[in-house]
Amino acid sequence: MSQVGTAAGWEPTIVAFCCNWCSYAGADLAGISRLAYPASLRIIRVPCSGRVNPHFVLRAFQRGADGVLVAGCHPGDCHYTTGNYFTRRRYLLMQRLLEYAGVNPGRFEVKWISGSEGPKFAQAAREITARVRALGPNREMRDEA
Amino acid sequence: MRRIGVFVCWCGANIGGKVNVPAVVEAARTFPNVVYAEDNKYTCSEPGQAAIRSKVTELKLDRVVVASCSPRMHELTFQKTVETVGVNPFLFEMANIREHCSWCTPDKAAATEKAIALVRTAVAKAVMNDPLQPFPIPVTPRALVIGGGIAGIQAALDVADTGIETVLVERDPSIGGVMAQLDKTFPTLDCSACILTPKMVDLARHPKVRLMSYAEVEEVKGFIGNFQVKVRRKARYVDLKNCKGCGDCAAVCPVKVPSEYEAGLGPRTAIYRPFPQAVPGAFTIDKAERPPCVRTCPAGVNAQGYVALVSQGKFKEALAVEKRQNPFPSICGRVCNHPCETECNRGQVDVPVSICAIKRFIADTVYADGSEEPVLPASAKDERVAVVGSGPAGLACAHSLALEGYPVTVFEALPKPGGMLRYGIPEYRLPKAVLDREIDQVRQLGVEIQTNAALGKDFSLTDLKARGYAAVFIATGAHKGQSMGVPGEDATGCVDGITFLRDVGLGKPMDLDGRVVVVGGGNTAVDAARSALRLGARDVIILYRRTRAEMPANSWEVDEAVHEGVKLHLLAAPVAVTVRNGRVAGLKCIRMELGEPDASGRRRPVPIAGSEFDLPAEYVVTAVSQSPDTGFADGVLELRRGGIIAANPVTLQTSVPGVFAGGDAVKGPATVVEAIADGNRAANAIGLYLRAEAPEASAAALADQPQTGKPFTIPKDVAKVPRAVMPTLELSRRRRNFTEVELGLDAEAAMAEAARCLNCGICCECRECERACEPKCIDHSMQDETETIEVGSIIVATGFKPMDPVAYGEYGYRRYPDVITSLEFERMCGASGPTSGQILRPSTGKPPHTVLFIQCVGSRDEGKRGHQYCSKTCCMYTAKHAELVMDRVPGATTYVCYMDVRTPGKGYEEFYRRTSEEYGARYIRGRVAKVQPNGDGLRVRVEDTLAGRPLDVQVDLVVLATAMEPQADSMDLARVLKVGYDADGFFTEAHPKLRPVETNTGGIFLAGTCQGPKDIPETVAQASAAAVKAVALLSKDKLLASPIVSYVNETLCAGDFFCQPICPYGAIEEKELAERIAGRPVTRKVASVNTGLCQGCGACTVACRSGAINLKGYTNEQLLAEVDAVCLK
Amino acid sequence: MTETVRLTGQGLEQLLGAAAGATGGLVAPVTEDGQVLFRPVREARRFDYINAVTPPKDFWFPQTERLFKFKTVPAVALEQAADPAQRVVFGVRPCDLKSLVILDAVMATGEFEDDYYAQQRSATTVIGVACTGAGPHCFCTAMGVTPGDEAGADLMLYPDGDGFLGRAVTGRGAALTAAHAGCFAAADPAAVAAAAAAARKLVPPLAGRLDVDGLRERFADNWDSHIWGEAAQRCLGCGLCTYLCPTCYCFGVSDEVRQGQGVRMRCWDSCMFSDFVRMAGGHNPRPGKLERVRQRFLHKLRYFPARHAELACTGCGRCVAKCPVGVHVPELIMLDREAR
Amino acid sequence: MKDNTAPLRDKARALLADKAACVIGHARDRDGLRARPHFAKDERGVGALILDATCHHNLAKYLLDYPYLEAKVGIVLKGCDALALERLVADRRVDRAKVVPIGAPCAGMADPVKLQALFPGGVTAVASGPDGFTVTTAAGRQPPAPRAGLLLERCQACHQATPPDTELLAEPVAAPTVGPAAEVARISALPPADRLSFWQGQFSRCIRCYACRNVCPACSCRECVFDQFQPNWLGRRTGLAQTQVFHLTRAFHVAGRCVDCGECDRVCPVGLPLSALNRKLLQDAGELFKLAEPWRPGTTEPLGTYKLDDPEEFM
Repeated sequence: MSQVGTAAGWEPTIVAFCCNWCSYAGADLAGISRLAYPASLRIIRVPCSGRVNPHFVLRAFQRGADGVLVAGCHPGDCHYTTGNYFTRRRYLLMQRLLEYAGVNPGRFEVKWISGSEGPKFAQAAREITARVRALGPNREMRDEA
Repeated sequence: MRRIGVFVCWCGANIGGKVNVPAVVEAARTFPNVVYAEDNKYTCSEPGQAAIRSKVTELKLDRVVVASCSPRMHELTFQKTVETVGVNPFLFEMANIREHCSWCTPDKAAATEKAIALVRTAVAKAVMNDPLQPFPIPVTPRALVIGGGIAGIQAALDVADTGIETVLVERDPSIGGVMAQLDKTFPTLDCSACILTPKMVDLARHPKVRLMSYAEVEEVKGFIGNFQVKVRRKARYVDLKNCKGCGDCAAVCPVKVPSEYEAGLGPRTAIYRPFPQAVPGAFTIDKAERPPCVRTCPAGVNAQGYVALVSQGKFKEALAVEKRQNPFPSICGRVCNHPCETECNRGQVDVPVSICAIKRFIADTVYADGSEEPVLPASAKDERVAVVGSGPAGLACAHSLALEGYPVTVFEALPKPGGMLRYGIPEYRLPKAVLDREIDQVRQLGVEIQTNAALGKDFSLTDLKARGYAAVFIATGAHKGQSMGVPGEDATGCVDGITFLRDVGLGKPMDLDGRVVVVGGGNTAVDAARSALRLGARDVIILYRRTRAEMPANSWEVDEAVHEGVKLHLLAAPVAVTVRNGRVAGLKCIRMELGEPDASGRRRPVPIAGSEFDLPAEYVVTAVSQSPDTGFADGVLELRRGGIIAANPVTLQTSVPGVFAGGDAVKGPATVVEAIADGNRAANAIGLYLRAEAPEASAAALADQPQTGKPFTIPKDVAKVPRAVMPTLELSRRRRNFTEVELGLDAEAAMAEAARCLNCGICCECRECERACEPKCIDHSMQDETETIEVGSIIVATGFKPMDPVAYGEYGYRRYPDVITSLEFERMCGASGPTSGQILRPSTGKPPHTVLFIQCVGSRDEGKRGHQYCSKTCCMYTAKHAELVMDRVPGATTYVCYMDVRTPGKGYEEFYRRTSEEYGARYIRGRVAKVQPNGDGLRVRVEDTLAGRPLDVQVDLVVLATAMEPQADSMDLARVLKVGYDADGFFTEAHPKLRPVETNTGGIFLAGTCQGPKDIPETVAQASAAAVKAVALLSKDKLLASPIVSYVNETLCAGDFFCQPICPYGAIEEKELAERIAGRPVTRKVASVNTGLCQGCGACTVACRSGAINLKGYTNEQLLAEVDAVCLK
Repeated sequence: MTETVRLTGQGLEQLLGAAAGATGGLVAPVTEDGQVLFRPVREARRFDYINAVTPPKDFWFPQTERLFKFKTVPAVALEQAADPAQRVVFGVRPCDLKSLVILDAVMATGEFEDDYYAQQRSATTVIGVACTGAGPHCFCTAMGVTPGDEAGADLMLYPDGDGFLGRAVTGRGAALTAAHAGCFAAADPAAVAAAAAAARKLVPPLAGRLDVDGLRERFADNWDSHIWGEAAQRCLGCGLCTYLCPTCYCFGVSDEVRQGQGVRMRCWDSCMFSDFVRMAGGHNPRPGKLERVRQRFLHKLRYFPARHAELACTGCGRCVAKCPVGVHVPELIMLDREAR
Repeated sequence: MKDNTAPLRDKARALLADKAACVIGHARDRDGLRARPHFAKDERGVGALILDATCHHNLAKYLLDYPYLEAKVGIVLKGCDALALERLVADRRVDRAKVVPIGAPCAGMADPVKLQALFPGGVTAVASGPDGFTVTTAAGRQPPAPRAGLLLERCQACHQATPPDTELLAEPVAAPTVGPAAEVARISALPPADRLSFWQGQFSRCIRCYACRNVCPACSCRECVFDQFQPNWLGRRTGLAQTQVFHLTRAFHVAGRCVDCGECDRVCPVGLPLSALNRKLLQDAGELFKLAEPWRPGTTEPLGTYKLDDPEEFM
């Protein structure tokens, strides 16, 4: 379990959109289980990963997020039955479009994390943070205004 | 400007230990729109809530942000708090700085920084929050309980007792569940049935309960208070109302399968009642999908049915079953190519059942003893039908029509009826006497057979019409032998196989002296060859251009031919008939080799250049192919290539209305059973035609019925039994005569052979039950029915299943008969069980002296084979089992191998103490490593971890305390219900402590072991709790629904309805909007949200490019504000 | 240093190099992906171009201009943007030079002086370069501008063989020549005048096809003409013409506030956008394409001249070249002619 | 395309005689080279209609200007334009019953820039065939010009030469496909850093005039998100990140819905290769979700449905 100190220079900002029923609960469980992960990952609660408009992802990058995670229930487990299947399609395309536009695909991720997968949530948080930290600050889409 | 108050919680040290709370408060004060911030030790406590209330009032706060734990924990708490002081609950916002911050961030500075960011984000969202009002939805005052185990029974009774209508859906024929299978219950050792069955009866009699047994929930639509549940009521085939439960039906049922209720330890019949106290008490017929033998038979003859009856010695009943689809069992029992045997599932165990031999046995036996019960034709009808051709197709058709009461005349061109049966199949395979007997039976039904009457020669189709025949069935067969197309075929001594066999059949005197070469590889060739041998040929050779494997003839016929001395000359083809003085002198042949596969999938024979050779012969029989002789068609009937008659494949009607055709005349050369199938089909079609049914209706009536019912799985532990051998005539007695070669099975052999049947269809549809049932409440044609019921609440009580311990190979379950599961043991203890309550070793049927119980089989196992969880009940029931052994088998020794003994329950520890201390059960702490047979018993190796040494224990019986598992299809049901389930497949409760019987889906509650392993008292308590929850919901007229729903900005909505297919609830509807454009009234379509259906997922919002559809509580504005705030460094 | 100068090719490079090295830097036409654009550059080379795809307007009237920053917490406080640094814009053609005269008339003359614009203007030294050829879409002379006009330039250059003849038109221009005296040689004023006169004689072909007799009078009484409908039905309603127009100056002011930190800025707007004059509450005085197209062209050819005595079109031809559906000033002039 | 002017005028006359409100087609622009959209409402208007290889405008979106019309509207549609009509119909923005689609089989359009370079004096008609272009000028018919020299770039990857479901003015023609558009493959093959700088270089030229959006038949919102102030999805501020978000969002909004008519490329005043974004999404949607590319009528919108076994390549 690695915890990166905040003193060690630049830390990325990761925005995580978590669906209320699975991934947000998974993040709660990670906390309840006292699983440490980098503090630079911050969660925005949405009812369903299907609520996450790709524009929100672009907005996060534009506002200087260095990485974005969209987390939802496992396919087949959506509280709303099918929301995450649409999420999957949207972000399969989005990921490729970002890459095509020159945004490093490592900055963006979709994960299926259930309410019982606290360790998986913590692991996902550590992984994306480590990856984005290695990529450095988002210079691809940051709005310098 | 907003007036936001921020309250940051220490949560004691939970937050305060990692987050610098005062720093967060300080930062919050600098956020725009924040007019006040403070910290509290425990914001959720009454003083904390009081602080919020007083500050809201004092400072006129219009929004409140609490930074504390997860909103999943306390959002509702604080929403209620602010509501009491006049702030709309949806103007409250929460920052999760505990689960998402202090608990997962060891570094204090980082945690503080993150907490500030999370509070900033919550404030940013709160700024954009709008007040929302829950809206009322009506409630259907009816509850549904899924599952009729003790949990479902208790829940249903509790709900119904409040006067609310309750529907209980149970998928098995009876309610009762696993508890009904138990003998005694711990720790009181009271009889399970004694406490359960009264409740079952109460339920059945309760005026407010509707019991839907043998039914399953297929689909759930709607939402809390308003569910529409589609229930499939499986066909019971027994009228529930009229069945008296007398059991006469089961007494005559010939099919035995393992009883589920007896955990496989005993059999039950296909028509059954799971146990005597079952509720409802009616019987049920268990049908699987059509068995492969029936499915494969072209005529759909119910092979399983007559085989099952033979196994019971019911021969005449078997014959009746046989004759439903096939009027010629003694013929088919001799000459059928029996594809049923090829498909027979028994072939996957050892060898297929000898169905054809059994069929012949039935007919021969019953005909011989004259016990056949005559079938009476239906009342006579007026329309006369002509059948042209008296082969199997024509006679089968005539037989069926005659049974329906139609006067039928059969026209036969040849001197005697039977067609190819008579003139194509030699006597040694099908004695003419056998043939005549079954043709006579057709005659006895009133069918007139006119012989020497050939269509096209002696009469025409027009004549038939003129003579008043309302319909005609043409089944003239394929009697034209094809020539080989080589020079010299017209020489004397060269004849085609059809003609040859016909001459044999007509009894023309023939003396074949010399060598006969039969060209071809089909059944005609083999029949000709074997006949030739019998006619005195010195030498008979079958010349075939491919290899033995490609020969289309029945392989057993080829075997017999070779056995009798016929020689096979393979991979050679004739090039010319050598003619000397106008007589055959031999064949000029060429050798072949196999090339690429052709259209038939067989490898194409290719001549080898220069390999010609001469084959001297006195006779040549060409049996290469045959075709229908349809010269009579005369341009009136449409023909296809090869002269076959064009007929609709379903109705068999030809191009002339009222004229039908079938058999070889339509199919080309095919089998007897296919011809019979066509005859039956034609009779059906003609009946429909004569009753002037619409063509579509008749097509539907005639089409092959789709396969329904549950699939059959071959049991794993079927013992191998050799197949019956058909006795045959000694070889020496086959020369120069046509005596029948196959001699038939005797009754003992036939019954033994019939007992090999696996009963793949379960119910064999012999319909003995129908005959036995006095109130006539059995209906084999019953269909599943679906019904949609409207309920306001659903209680899920689908229970568990015991784990199959076969994965634990070291315990030897299924390999050693004396290793059984705890549920099997439970049945063994039951007074009404398979051993009448005696504890016996399955291998010997004698009481065991030493019994060893292995606990935690599949439970508390981190490996792939089992479950991590504790199944909670096994420690106690194992103690109970040990006591039962020692009570019932005097002097018996018991061992219990355990990991820990867990006894948390009232009286549990005392019970365990008694078992170990008073009864003296020997508890060994350790996992069993191996169970091995040793001498008469089993040797169990276990490490005694307390003593620190391995032990070998010699025992007579091993009982495995298997884990409780969710039902195999629990996840499917979860998806139907849209409730969550955990990694093991148990349904998840809304909150493990505070909402243990609710699910995350409003209106759906959980009871019993579908939520997790638990014992009976706990299950019953949970069931009552779920009932109260349901009643609390259903006793309201209206519910307040969450205002978190989508809404449409109609100005923006372009009406493309991309949102519509995204919505899983069908909540997006079309609405016509009237507007004035340039003074002109116009309308346009916009989306409109049905708030009763919308569940607030918001997936629609993303489909809308212009953002016209938005989600209250999670608007685009709110989420963009959150993104902006959370990204701020 | 005299008012008239000669500049060799080498001298130009020296001059531009120096400008590029200064704080505000140098803006000059460059080719990117085949498109001629004014861009801040580190070095500039002379090359042949008729004109840039986009006007240099962005450098004195930026598409997005941050006016000032502000805070709302704990109390409202403003922070003015720093004054713009001195910079040189090189290679501006006479039509775009004329646009400065027009923009100045609106924003830097008389009662309402726009500080932000004025600051940008005074910080910018504009080096004009006379045309040596006309593109198929140019029609400046029809709008009263010639390819040799110097109005709007600080320093005007006329191509002369390898180098240029030039004249410092304004004090800023004179200051430039003075500051970089080493780059320039003195030139005979007569030679410069002759070069200017020669450049002024060039007539773009499209201008020759336009009948502009009585243009202002004609456009003063064609409000009800069917020509507006003709043109408007093709219009896509995009802002291409206004954003490419060197003289269009409409803008909107908005704030971006995040967490109490705000920026006030003004951004170009376009009268061709349907929401341009939409008011709070939804009323739109120019609801259709017809009204918007009419507004745009009447503004260029009638309202602006009425107030400022100048046509608000310099004939740069960008709208002619780029409007995907052929709605532009010459089109309207021709439509009007035909309608009479 | 053949010069179909004469049959078009006949058809237009017939339609107007049959009380059609208007026939939307093309006329020769005043520069004597290009065509421009033209709305024929009377005999004079019919006389100005032309239909040849200069008529590259996709007119379908003009149908949005006729939303509540009682009468029918005739409209000239090439293959790609006909898909645009289907797009608008599928988006329920145009009532197909009100439209009389006049189909113009098209063997490729002439590039006006190349045309101007070859015939600065203007043209009267340009016909295209499988072998090349036949240009007629005031001086008469010119010798045939080879295809490669004049063909509009977007027509090189033509996927729909003959307009489906229209009344054809001429015999169907084969698509003149030279090969698939190479731009997407070229950009995809760039190293990531170069890809970023490529797109940033392109986007830096964007002036946000929204011509690409306004011409796009898949962009038919009543009010575009980029024009909305509440919520402030983007705002009117310019800047590289803003422009990136604009173009990527727009590309995503037409993801898999694009009919690949290439009009965005044509109208862009600063030459952005916008269709390379849309084509990329079409290709990806096609590959990931196994769809026909480009969008075809009757197919489900790729983001409006799902399959249980959709790939999960990075989840």
